[in-house]
Amino acid sequence: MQADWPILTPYAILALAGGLVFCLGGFWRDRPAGFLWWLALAAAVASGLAALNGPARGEYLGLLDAGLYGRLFVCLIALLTVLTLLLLRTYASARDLGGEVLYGLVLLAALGMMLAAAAVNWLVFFLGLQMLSVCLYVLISVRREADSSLEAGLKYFCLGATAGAVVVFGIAMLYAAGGELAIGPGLAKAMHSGHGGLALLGLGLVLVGLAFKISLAPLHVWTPDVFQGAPAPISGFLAAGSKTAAAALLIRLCAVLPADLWSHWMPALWMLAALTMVVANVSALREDRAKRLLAFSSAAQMGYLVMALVGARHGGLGAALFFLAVYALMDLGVFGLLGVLSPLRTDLDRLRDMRGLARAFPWRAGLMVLFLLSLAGLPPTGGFVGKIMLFTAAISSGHAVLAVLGAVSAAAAFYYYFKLAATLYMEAPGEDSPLTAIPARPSPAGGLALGVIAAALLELGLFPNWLHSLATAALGSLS
Amino acid sequence: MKGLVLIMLLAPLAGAALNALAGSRLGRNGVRASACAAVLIALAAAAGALILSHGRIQDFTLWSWIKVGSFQAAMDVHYDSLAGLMAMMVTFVGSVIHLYSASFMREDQGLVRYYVYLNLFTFFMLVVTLADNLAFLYLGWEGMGFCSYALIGFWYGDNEKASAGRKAFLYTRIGDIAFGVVLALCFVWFDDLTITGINAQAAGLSHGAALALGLLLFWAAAGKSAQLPLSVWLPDAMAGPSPVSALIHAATMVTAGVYLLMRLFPVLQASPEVMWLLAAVGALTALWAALAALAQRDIKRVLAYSTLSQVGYMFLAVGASDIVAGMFHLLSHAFFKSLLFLAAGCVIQALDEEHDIFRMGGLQRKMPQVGMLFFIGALCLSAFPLLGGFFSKDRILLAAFLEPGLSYKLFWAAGFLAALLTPLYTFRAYFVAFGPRKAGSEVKPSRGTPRFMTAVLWPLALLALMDGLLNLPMGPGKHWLARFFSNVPGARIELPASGGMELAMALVSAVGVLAALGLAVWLYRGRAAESAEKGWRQALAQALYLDRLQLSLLVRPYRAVSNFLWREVDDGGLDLGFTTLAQGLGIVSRGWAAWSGGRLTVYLFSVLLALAAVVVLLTFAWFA
Amino acid sequence: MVPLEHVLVLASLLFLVGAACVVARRNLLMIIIGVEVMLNAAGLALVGGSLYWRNLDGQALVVFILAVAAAEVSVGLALVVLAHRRRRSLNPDDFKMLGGSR
Amino acid sequence: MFPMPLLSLLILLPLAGGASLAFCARRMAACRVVALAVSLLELILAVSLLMLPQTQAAGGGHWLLWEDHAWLPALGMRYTLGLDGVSLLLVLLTALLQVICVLISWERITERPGLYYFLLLLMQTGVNGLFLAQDLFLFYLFWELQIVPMFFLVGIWGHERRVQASLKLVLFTFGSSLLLLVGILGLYAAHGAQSGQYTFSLASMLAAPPSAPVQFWVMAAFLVGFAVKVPLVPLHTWLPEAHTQAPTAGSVLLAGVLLKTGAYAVFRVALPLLPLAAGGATTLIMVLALVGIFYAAWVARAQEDLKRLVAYSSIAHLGVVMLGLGIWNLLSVSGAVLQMLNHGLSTSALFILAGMLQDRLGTRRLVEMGGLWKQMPVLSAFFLFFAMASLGLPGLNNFVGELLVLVGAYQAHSLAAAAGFIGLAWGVMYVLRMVQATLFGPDREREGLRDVSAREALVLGGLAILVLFIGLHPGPVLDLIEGPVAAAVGDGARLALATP
Repeated sequence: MQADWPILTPYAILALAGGLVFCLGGFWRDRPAGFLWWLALAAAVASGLAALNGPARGEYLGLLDAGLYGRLFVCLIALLTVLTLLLLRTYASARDLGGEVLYGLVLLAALGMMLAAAAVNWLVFFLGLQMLSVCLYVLISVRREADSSLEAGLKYFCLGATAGAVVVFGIAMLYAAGGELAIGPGLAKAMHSGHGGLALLGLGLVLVGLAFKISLAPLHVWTPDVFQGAPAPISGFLAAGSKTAAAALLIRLCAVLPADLWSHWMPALWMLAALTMVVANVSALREDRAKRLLAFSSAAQMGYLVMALVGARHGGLGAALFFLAVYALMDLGVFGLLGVLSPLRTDLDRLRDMRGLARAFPWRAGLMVLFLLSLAGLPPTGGFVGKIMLFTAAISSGHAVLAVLGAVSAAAAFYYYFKLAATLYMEAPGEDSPLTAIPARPSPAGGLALGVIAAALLELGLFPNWLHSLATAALGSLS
Repeated sequence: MKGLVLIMLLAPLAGAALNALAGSRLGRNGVRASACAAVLIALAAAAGALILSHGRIQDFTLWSWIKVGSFQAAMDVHYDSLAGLMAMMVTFVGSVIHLYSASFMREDQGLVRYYVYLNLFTFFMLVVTLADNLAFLYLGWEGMGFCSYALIGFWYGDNEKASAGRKAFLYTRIGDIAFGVVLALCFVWFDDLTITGINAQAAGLSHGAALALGLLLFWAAAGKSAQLPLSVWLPDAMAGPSPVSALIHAATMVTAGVYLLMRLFPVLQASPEVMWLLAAVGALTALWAALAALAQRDIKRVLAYSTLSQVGYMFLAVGASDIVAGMFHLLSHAFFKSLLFLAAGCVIQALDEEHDIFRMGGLQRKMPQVGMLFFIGALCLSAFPLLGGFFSKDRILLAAFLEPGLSYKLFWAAGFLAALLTPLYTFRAYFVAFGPRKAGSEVKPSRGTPRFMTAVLWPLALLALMDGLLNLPMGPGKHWLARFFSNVPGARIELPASGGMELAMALVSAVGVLAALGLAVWLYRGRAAESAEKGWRQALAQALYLDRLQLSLLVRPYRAVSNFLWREVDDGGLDLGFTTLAQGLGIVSRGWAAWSGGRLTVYLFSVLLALAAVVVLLTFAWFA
Repeated sequence: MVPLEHVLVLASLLFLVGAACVVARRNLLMIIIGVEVMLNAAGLALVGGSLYWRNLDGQALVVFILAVAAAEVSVGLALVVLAHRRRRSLNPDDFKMLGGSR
Repeated sequence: MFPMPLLSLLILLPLAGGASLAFCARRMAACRVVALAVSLLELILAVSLLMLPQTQAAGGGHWLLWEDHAWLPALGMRYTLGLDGVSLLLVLLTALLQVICVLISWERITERPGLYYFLLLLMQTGVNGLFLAQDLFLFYLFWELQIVPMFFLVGIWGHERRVQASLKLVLFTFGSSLLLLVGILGLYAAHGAQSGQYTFSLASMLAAPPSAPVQFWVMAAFLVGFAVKVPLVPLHTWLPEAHTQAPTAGSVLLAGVLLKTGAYAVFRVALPLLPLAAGGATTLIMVLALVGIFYAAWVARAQEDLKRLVAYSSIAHLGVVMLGLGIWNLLSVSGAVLQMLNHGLSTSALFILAGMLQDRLGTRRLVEMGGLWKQMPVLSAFFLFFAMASLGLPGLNNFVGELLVLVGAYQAHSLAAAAGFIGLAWGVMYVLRMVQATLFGPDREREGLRDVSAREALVLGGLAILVLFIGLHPGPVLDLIEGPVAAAVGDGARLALATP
């Protein structure tokens, strides 16, 4: 029992640091500028490292997964947090977003994500889920002076709370069916004790909750509004982090689900995948605001991911894991880039404001193109490899129809990705263009973050093997 | 021997290359000199080859060209008497015309271009003459087509002329398609592309195959030789400079079609239908063109139609399976027709680009030399007894007459009729242009004709007068040409006719010709004008509307379809289809995007919706 | 004792009532209240379950739910208050600055 | 096996060169010099590969070089490159056109030169990889990679409607390539399920083709994917737009290289891998090709825009190539491969000339041209020359290819062959119209038209020499490709039986 404590270190670090940031932010008025940021950064890095070389034990009190799978996600989320902090540094200080308490919220949100991702127990998952939601409500609406920010927060809150309630009710059903809050055993027990139907119902409710978090159609509707309203880096954090956490549980479920439950549950996934890929991609076609466009795109990406989950029994999960990591990176990257490119007053959003951007800021435009290529699933990026894996899984599990749907919708998606690229490179700025208001050079921290992300995407595009084998191993550690 | 042939081929090519690359630096005289030298060298080589070979067939490969698997298209030569004589003619006429052009084009800006094309043409024509492999022959065949295109449109500044060139290229190309098919078929059937090989295997051909090959060959030849129905391009081709018309559209290229038929005669022989068709088309063209020539006002068009009609005779000869006669007529025609064209060229240039004979007149006194030459040419063309054209045409008619079957008698009749018409249109042109006019109505040449131009024509004139000696029907040197052709497959030395009959035929045609000549004198001498073109005369002037017919039946529909396909199908059909698809998707996109249009209640509702949907779905999944 | 089915049915009804309240009522506060009702429905089901299975996991979760719900509501109310200050309205459909902008 | 990974070098050299442009991105002079140097180096490298002896290597076939490394073993994706005669031919063509493109962009490209030349070189990387890949996944990777640079080339440096054109290009090509992806993966899955070993390696897929129904569906996907790229009528509508709007170098690469990839893929992937479905496929290809020959030629005749006309002509030419592939015997396929090279030379030349005319006259409309010969004799002579080449005049390159294709066709389908021959006549119509509309006609007084510069003369002259060389002495090329073609057609013997 004593020896299990080290497993908690990553979480503990974040929790403590988060609390500390709040306290210091509240009471230590004359602290050196940026101190809390450094603190938060250090905490994020530390928790990541702790998870990296923490003990690889199975589970902690049947609550937390300390196996490879859990640690993989803890590290990933820690990485995302670090990147988000880097992206926020100048953005936040220039706009004075919520003092520096903001960083505390980021840390706590990250903690929530980690818990949700590594949970092997519904209780922990629920805790993590709510924690990240609450923190995100605040983070999204942190730009108090901006109506849009507040509105986004409000919307996210109303929907998030509802979805949370749905999840909880689903958990309750599962508990009622299986009599255990432990995820895997509970389901197994439910099947044995003949409450399969009830368990399935519970799973359905949970699925709805998760679908809301990772914005699968028809629950994707909120995504554009919230992403548009939230400050760009936060949108990135939201897109990357919370979806990663929710997807982590989804993948875990697919892995541990008993076969007969799976066969009944799978159609729902199939439906959601098909619906999401088509609706999200098509909705984005005529969108003329970058953030909304990317919001739709991030929804579509999740559709692809679920398509692979449908093929869970044919290496789909490994593909999904790989793609999830890539997705988190590229979405964080693209929104972070928007943040770095944003003038002080409002975020860079309208497509027509981006005309001629490539001429003014060739390097950042190049990065944007790289991210867009990755999102569109084109070489030489991780997005390409990831998407290939997803389609491979879907097809080798015999879901050709789904794959074709995906392919067609992805083909449509090329239009808006390349329309964005075309706006950057091929059009002349209008007279009301905000290009002049854009910071001439990216903040060092932001630049670093973007550089890291771009490098990672390229690396994963050219040498994906290590991550894929890691993902497979992680899945092996489950069940 | 091989060396000589190589020289013969390469000299003109070298000349062309030299002028193409460095022509602008050589200066006008340099260009003239090099070009003419090239052809003269070729002439010398041809003569040498003719002497050295003395009647022996020589085959050799110059260059292995294309080779894939068993498909072999080598550049190889089949040198027999036919080829030798043809090469001789080509190089000779070619040299004369090169020399003539040297002063004819004395003021033209495009001298370099002109000579490049002319040399190039000579090369290609020689290739056609000598080639053994069909692919190699095709090289020359198409090359000639290109040169003729370029030279007809030589004065490109005038769209009319350029279009004439285009038309010529197009029609010949339509013929060439058949040639290509022949090539492919020969490979598939004989696995051999050499003329010798094909001729050797021709006997074994099935009837259908022979028919197919024959028809295709006919089509190819008709394209180049402007026989019906592909004959409309030749009259327009007169847009080119006169020497060009003389070389390409009288002496050489136009007769290449016939030449090809002679080369592959055994294949034709294998199917009587084809022979019949050849004879028929030949006779028909001869008659049709002769009629058309009667009503032309443009001196060159008169000559052009006469060319058509004469080449028709050659077809008739081949159809009557007497290639000796065909070749005989080909040679004599080459001489007198190029003579006529060159003389006409002098006139036209002297009257600065005046083509209408009725705006000439009395030139015999103004430019006696030219008049003399033209007169000689006219006599030969109208087969004046004992002159060049007489014997050849006579033999053709005889051959046609001797062929069994009523139809051949008809062809003979047509040929004979055409023969009667020939003096009429020829001397119509001569008298109207050169004949005496009452004072005042005569035109004055605005510029003199260089002596050199007329001087180089005399050799031609002499040959035109003399070449009957090549193949006299009797007396010393009887059938020399025919014997010379003994090594050509399918060549008959003697026609199976009694001497008496031959004599009778000769007399008949001689009388006919003289009568027609007399008629011509009575009709046209001192004629200053012709009643306006309408009725039969217009019909004739329009060559029985053949051109117009093809224009409205083929050309206009083609253009219409082309425009339709672009505007309606490609732009308005396919492209529009894709665009509409995209727009439709765009509308759908608007609709779905409106779903997340900012209304919180809608969002909340869709949560409930999803909830319900998933629950229902799972319930089904569970109980089903 | 009461069979599990009854508890679950009751909970479900409660849940649906809450959901209806969230969806049907055009008022931010009512939405929050509806969410609360849904959460409590879940709590009810959990308690029923824990009684049925004779273990305390469910009830533990209920405790957590209460705690978390409190936090959530506090944040939510703060947002609503802020929003009301801005717009002088609690009608969710008055907040259409985002999305409606095309 | 060579100690030095020449093939990877072939692929990476342009990329590295392009990347190095980042240091001088804004200085035009430096950029173009670097680009020229790199592409010359690449050309030298490619030419030096001609010296290699033919050796049998892994995966059978007549491989000159072979590289093979594990890449993503879990999914059976390998980094496998193989060079045989056909690949080498196309790599050579690419390298040559690359040099030419740099030369013709020399003064035209003033804005964002670094980016421009980078994209050119990037494109070469993609295309080379495509021609060398012997692993289906790798093939697909490069297939996608090469389109991206073209999008920017057309979109940034193109003409008035460039944005629409580039978007259209992207949608058509990428859209179709996604179906291609589905096809590839289907093949992968089927082959894996059947042989128990999941791999993308072309060689092992050749060894064990899947069952007939699978082949049918996969072939359908492949055909859509490749037909758009070739392009086969009726999927061609993106091409004229792209050609017309692209900068000259863009058009040259598009016609000379990009379109080849489709035909190459049919030759290398679609037909050999799916012998059972190939029977029907070849018939379909044959028919579409013939339709294309006539249709494109016919539409080309009506064009009013010079580049558009050439674009349609290039569709017609590729129709001949596809006809050859559709016939699928030694002669026709050799002809088709040779024709890829020929089309790359003559059509590129025509596009270069069209570009020169546009730069000089400021218009592409035929009605505003005419009478150019007087002012620009040399350029006009070149124009006439290449026009005749694309007309298939014997002694020039296209003739050889067309002849082989059609003669081969006669061995299989005499009707198709006859149609093909007639198609040649259709070709005359638009070529002659083009020549007359541009060069001939009354001389319009235009100011300051200069004839070809030394650099342009170099480019055109070089192309002309090649055109003549291939026309008169195609031996070397034919020898180069005979081995692989024979091998492929040998595989095709099975499908030849399947043809109705």
